[in-house]
Amino acid sequence: MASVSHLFHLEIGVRIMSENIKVEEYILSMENITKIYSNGFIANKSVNFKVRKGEIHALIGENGAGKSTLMKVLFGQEQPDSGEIFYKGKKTNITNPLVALHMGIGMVHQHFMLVPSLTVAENMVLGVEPGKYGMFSYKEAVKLTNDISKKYNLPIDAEAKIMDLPVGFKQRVEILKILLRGVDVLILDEPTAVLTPQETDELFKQLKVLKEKGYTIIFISHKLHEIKKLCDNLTVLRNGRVTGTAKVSDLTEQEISKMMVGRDVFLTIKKDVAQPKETVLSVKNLSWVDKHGKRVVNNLSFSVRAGEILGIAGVEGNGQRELTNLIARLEENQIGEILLYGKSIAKQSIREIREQKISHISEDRMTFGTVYEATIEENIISDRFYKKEFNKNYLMDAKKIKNHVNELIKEYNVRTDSKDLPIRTLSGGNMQKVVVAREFSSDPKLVIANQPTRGIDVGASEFIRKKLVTLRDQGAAVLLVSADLNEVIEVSDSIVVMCDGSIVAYLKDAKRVTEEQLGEYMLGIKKQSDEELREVVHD
Amino acid sequence: AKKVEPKTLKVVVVINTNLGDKAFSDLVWGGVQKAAAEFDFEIKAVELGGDPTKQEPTLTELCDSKEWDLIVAGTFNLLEATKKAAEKYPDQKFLVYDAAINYADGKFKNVVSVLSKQNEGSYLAGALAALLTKSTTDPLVNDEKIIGFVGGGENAAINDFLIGYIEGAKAVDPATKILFSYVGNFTDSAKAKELALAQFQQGADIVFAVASSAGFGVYDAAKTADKYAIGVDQDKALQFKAVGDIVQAKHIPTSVVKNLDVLIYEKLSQFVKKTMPWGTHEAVGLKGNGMALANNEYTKLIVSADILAQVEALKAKIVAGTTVVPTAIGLTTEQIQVYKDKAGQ
Amino acid sequence: MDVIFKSIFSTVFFYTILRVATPLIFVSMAALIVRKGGIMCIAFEGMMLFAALGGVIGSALTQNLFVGLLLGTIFGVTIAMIFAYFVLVLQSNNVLTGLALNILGSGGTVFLLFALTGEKGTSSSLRSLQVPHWNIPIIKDIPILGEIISGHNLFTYLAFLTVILVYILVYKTRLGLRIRSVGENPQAAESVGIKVIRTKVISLLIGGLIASFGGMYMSMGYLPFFTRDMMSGRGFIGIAAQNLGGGIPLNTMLSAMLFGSAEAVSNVFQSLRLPSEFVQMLPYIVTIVGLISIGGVKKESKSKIKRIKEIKESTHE
Amino acid sequence: MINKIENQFKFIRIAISISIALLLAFLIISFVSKDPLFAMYNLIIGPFENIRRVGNIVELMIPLLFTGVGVSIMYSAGQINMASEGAFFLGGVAAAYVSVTFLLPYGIHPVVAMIAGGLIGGLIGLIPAILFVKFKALPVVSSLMLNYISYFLGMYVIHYIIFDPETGYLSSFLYKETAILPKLFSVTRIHWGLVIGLIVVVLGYLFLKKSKWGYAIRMIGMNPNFAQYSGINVGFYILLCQLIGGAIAGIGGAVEQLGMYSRFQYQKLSGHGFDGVLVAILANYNPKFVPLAAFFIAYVRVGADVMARNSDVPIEIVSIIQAVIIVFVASERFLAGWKHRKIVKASQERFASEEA
Ligand SMILES: Nc1ncnc2c1ncn2[C@@H]1O[C@H](COP(=O)(O)OP(=O)(O)OP(=O)(O)O)[C@@H](O)[C@H]1O
Ligand SMILES: Nc1ncnc2c1ncn2[C@@H]1O[C@H](COP(=O)(O)OP(=O)(O)OP(=O)(O)O)[C@@H](O)[C@H]1O
Ligand SMILES: [Mg+2]
Ligand SMILES: [Mg+2]
Repeated sequence: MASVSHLFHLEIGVRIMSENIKVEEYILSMENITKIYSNGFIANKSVNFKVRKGEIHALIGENGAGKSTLMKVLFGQEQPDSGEIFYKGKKTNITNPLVALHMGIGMVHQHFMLVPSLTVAENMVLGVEPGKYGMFSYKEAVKLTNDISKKYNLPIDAEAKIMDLPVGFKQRVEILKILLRGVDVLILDEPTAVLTPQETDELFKQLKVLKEKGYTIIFISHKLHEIKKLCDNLTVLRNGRVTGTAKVSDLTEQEISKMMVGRDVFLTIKKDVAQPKETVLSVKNLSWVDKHGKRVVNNLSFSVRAGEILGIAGVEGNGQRELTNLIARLEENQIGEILLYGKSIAKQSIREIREQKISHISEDRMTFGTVYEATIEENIISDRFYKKEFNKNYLMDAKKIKNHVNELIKEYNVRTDSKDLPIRTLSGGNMQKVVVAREFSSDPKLVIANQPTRGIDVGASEFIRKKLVTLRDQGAAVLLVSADLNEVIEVSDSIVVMCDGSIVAYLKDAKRVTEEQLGEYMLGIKKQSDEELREVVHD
Repeated sequence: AKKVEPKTLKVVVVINTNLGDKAFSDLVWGGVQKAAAEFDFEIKAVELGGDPTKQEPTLTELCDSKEWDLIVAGTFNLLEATKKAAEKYPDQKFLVYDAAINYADGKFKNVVSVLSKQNEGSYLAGALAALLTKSTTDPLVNDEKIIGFVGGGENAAINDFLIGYIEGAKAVDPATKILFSYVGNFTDSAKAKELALAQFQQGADIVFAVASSAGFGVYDAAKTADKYAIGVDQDKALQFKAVGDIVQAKHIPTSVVKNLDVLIYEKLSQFVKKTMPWGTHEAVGLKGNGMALANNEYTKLIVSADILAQVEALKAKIVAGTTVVPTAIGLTTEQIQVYKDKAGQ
Repeated sequence: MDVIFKSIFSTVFFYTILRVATPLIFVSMAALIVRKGGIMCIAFEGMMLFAALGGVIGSALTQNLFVGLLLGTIFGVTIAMIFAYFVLVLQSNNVLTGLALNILGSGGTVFLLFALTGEKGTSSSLRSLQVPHWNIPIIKDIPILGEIISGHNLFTYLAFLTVILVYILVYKTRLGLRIRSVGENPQAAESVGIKVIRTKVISLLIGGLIASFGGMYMSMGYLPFFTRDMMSGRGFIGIAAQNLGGGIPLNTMLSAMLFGSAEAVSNVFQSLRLPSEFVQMLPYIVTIVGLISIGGVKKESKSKIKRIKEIKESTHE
Repeated sequence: MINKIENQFKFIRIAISISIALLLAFLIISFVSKDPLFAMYNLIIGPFENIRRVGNIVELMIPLLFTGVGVSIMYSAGQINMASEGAFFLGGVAAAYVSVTFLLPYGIHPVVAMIAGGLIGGLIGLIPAILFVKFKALPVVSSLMLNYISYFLGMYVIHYIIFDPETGYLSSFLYKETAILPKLFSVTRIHWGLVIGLIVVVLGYLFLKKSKWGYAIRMIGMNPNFAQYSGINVGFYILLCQLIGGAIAGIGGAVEQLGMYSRFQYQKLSGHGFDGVLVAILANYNPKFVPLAAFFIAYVRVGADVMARNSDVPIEIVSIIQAVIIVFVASERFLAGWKHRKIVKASQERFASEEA
């Protein structure tokens, strides 16, 4: 570790010498920022962070390293406990987001900051609404939206409600929203976590255009190839501290990830050829209609066997979530059949299904995966708290539960001071580890993993992917839904592609699939024949 | 508490509900105040806000403090607790108002009780109303024989008023119809107003308001609908006149006045003069002027002399004891229902 | 029985409904604005009581109607602001604060009345002023319609005007958009520089203002005086109407009127010789039945059910 | 370290809140009283001046133990259910009915009355939950309406079924002696309800905080989606805990009747259910703290009563003082800035020592 940071300081030194930098060259400079949350957690420790005008600067680090916090400080959403911010050479005091926006700093957050029941246009202009005398001119808002979306070539339906939009479009609204406000500095906190490769490419093109136009961009991502592709410089945070700043082109992905994690990470997963056994899950002619009457899941048939990982690739919002929710019984009223070990689940409760050793990692960590206010322990035991082994004389057996939970925390490497802290004090990655600890530790026979590594750093992702393979080797059937194509290809044994609620391709050997190939199916450019598709049902 | 030899007498009044109703509670307090001013003793009111949990502790504390020469406590609601305290503290003197105690067994030598027979006053009101609704000269009166009654919550005292009212009306004209409704509490004056308006709407010309402070809604309804209302406990017309609301006063031909203040005043004066007849109960109705029908300038303005004479005649019969007005106190719900059925709907 | 029918199918009855519903429309609109701001407030009872008292005291002491209205508004809004301060700034529990402020409204008004005027319980001896009634020109001469909608207290017309104003405020103004966004996703609003707490405070301020009118109607329109606890649960019923109306101004107003009708029917039904307790229950039962029927409808959208049927049929073929 | 600051802070915050509330009370009292110091003395010290007053505090506390625990359980599932008020009232009516009409031996009679109270209370608590689970009707609204219905229903029973015409006001017949809960100490009116209440506190605590059912209920309260996802039967548990909470409130109503009264004499809703909401929120929905919160509320009330009795301060001021004290004590972020600075300092020190 010491050697690495040494290397980086050297690197900075070299650059400073060679370029003979003047202070004014930095459009933005955060100096000695320390941020302590009200629970006493030190999220940023004397952080120095500088960005030049017109560059795309990557901010990277493990989950919980303090990236979002630093950016929130910059955007005025959190107040630093010490340190100073200089913007365009002047010392500033960013007391709230309005100040930041006025100065020309805009931020797209890690979690969407949109109001679901309002339309795109209304969301776009929120805070800077057009209209006279306090009135709000909706027409004007629509026009502004259309103008800006044309100007930046990011088409969007201005009158659609946010809640009806797929994530990719929500992301687009977020970016347009800050462009509309005429900012100079864009902070993008993990904007690509929910995008397809094609969408990501599209976004990058736009960002590069923006850069050319003179915008400064701060870009946060866990995907290193994206950093390589897009960014000029990078700053690495680890544990609330800056461990270095560098030119992106000077480093390989391997080096960057080592910088972040402090050790070597394997970006590919080693695994043996699958030995599929009996069918665990089979889905027959499954359809589902949402509350607007839209047929979101469209006549799906497939099966998953013990000892194999079936990947479902697809652009998010093409029915994957509904599919997994139907299998996990979080949605009801399906048409068609879902069979577990040959028995229909239509009449079974979620508990009955879980008792047949089915695990489910929901893509929506905040809504389904965790209870924000509850402790880590309470989050871990939610599927087993009632079992005999954890109860004694009408009460829960605190000691046994404590031991069990502490073991899992250790095994899954959840970083926390105590099992009794609320889970909200964990970073996103560690939260996901808690979810995974719960879902993987129940000796599952079927694992439904929906976006298990979304927004999670390389180290934790590697851990989760490996675990999936281990479970498979132990004889579990795994249904992996992911928008991360690299992940689908690396982890799965076979792959199904979903588009518009239907299965459009079944690729038996994942090893021989390329991302481009998947992309074509995902976007509906290509579709397999019915014969080919029938093979996904093994009966 | 410190125990200084009291120079003057000290009297405390326990009010089961709250002061400020401009009706029953204020009436009691008014009687006490008047006596205090005249005989120069110290007074204090303790309000229980209708919370029965407070009855016992309050009385016990007052007795225990040995500070008060006389505790004035009243209504049937407080009776049991008062009796308990009187038994436990035989040296403490009590004046009980508007409730009856049976002294036959020789107990309660430290208590005097007074009661005004509201049913008798109400009887006259019923009679007056029934006569007034038949009037052919009064422009505010229609030709149907319907009168109304709005009570607060349904309880014995309210029904005591109601029965007297029905009996009085029926006595002068059995064809009179009596509408009656209950607010459900004693505070919702707006609902009381609505109920009165509904009765006016159904043909009543005059509505008797027996609903404590909610009753003000009934008076206002009479003003709004340009009909009549009968006041309760105090002379409402004069009360309104005193604050300058003549229009309102003109819609209140009479009130069933409880002269409880007078009774209490008299008892207090006896107490000061040490002539209190301990261990006795006094129920005063029309005879002895414990109850009265207000006869003020507005009465004379609205009610014809003929009607007043008829009412006076009825009063004379009650005073003489030839007419006995039934009371709801002590009646079961079924027995009361019999009277209610007479109202005719 | 026919007397009852006659009463219910009379113009007076419909006139009555408007009169009874007026305070409920005010409170339900107040509840609506506050709900749009994402605040769950049950302190309207307290706000209305204070406003009712303020109006009476103000107009009695100065003999000026506008001073009365002003003071009433100030009183009511003050309670709303106390709620705002504790709930939004100090983050006290909202239910607890609401309950406490209602307790405060009940005793505090009596205390204040006593401290300021020496009266306790009722203000009938104060010469407070009343907002006038209004006979609408032309309309008042239209047979049935005129009898129903003309001749009401000005507050009643204001209540209906409030519905329109609230609609415009919520859906057509900048502030309304901000209130909605703050109520639905405060982080999103904050991220574009909207001051969340300030916006919520404004929504409470407006809610308090509207509720104050409801309160003042009670003591300066409906009745010409203040009495202890005179709201008698109208603040809560307004919240129920808001809930029934599902956050839509027009539906909310209709719900308030439904409740007003139930109340009016119950008043007339008192002449039936049912036990009075059952008749008095009626309005509350109507509200619950209303909540049930709205909930029943909400469960599945029609288009969805239809679509499922279609798909099932097509797969059978 | 941080925990220590948090606890310290909580203590200081409450102490300062109470001081501010009392200061405000003093200001208001000086406004109307000739001898405000004497009034304040009565308010604060008065309740402890003699055994009987301490007894009064405990007597007031007993019903709040029940409604406080009941509401804690109801609210833990995230249901803002105000039906504790109606449940308490009707629980009392049911107990009155059983006490008046049944002929049962000592010991069994009160138990049957309490069971009756519990059953009807449970039913009242359950109704808003059913309306919520089945029809999505907001519990806070339906339960408020239900309280009015409960009141009128209870008054109907008193008026038409167990009405005692002899008393001269609307009340039930005398409770049979076999049904009365005996007093615990002779000087005060503290009765066996205290013991029952404390048992309910302990059981409530174990149920809510230590049992699997309580765990399920709390998870539902914090995130129903999560609970459902984990296989917890959300609808069932919501119904269960509203039933139990209502039942406890109903038992409380029964205990209050049998312990404190000799006949049913409420003329309006007693307010114990709403007080239970205050108590539960102050206790942070933890039955463990319910006795403390109940004591606090009872103490303030008794103090105000003593003050109103002994001084020239009108009784209505109670409501002002109560409101002020309650909201201040419950204000989470009161002095939060101060706390934050303190925590920051501690963390910085820790940070510095780590650096070294
Ligand atoms: N409001 C808060 N209160 C207390 N601790 C917090 C709060 N927000 C964040 N933290 C903690 O601060 C640390 C840094 O969080 P931050 O969100 O900045 O991480 P990050 O680098 O963005 O991680 P990720 O890649 O998972 O988004 C985490 O350990 C987190 O648990
Ligand atoms: N501040 C409030 N005061 C009173 N009731 C409220 C408040 N906020 C929300 N509610 C009630 O809670 C219910 C659900 O609120 P929510 O905001 O979730 O509505 P929704 O899911 O958008 O439903 P809708 O379809 O009615 O818009 C609403 O019907 C509303 O009556
Ligand atoms: Mg982050
Ligand atoms: Mg007539």
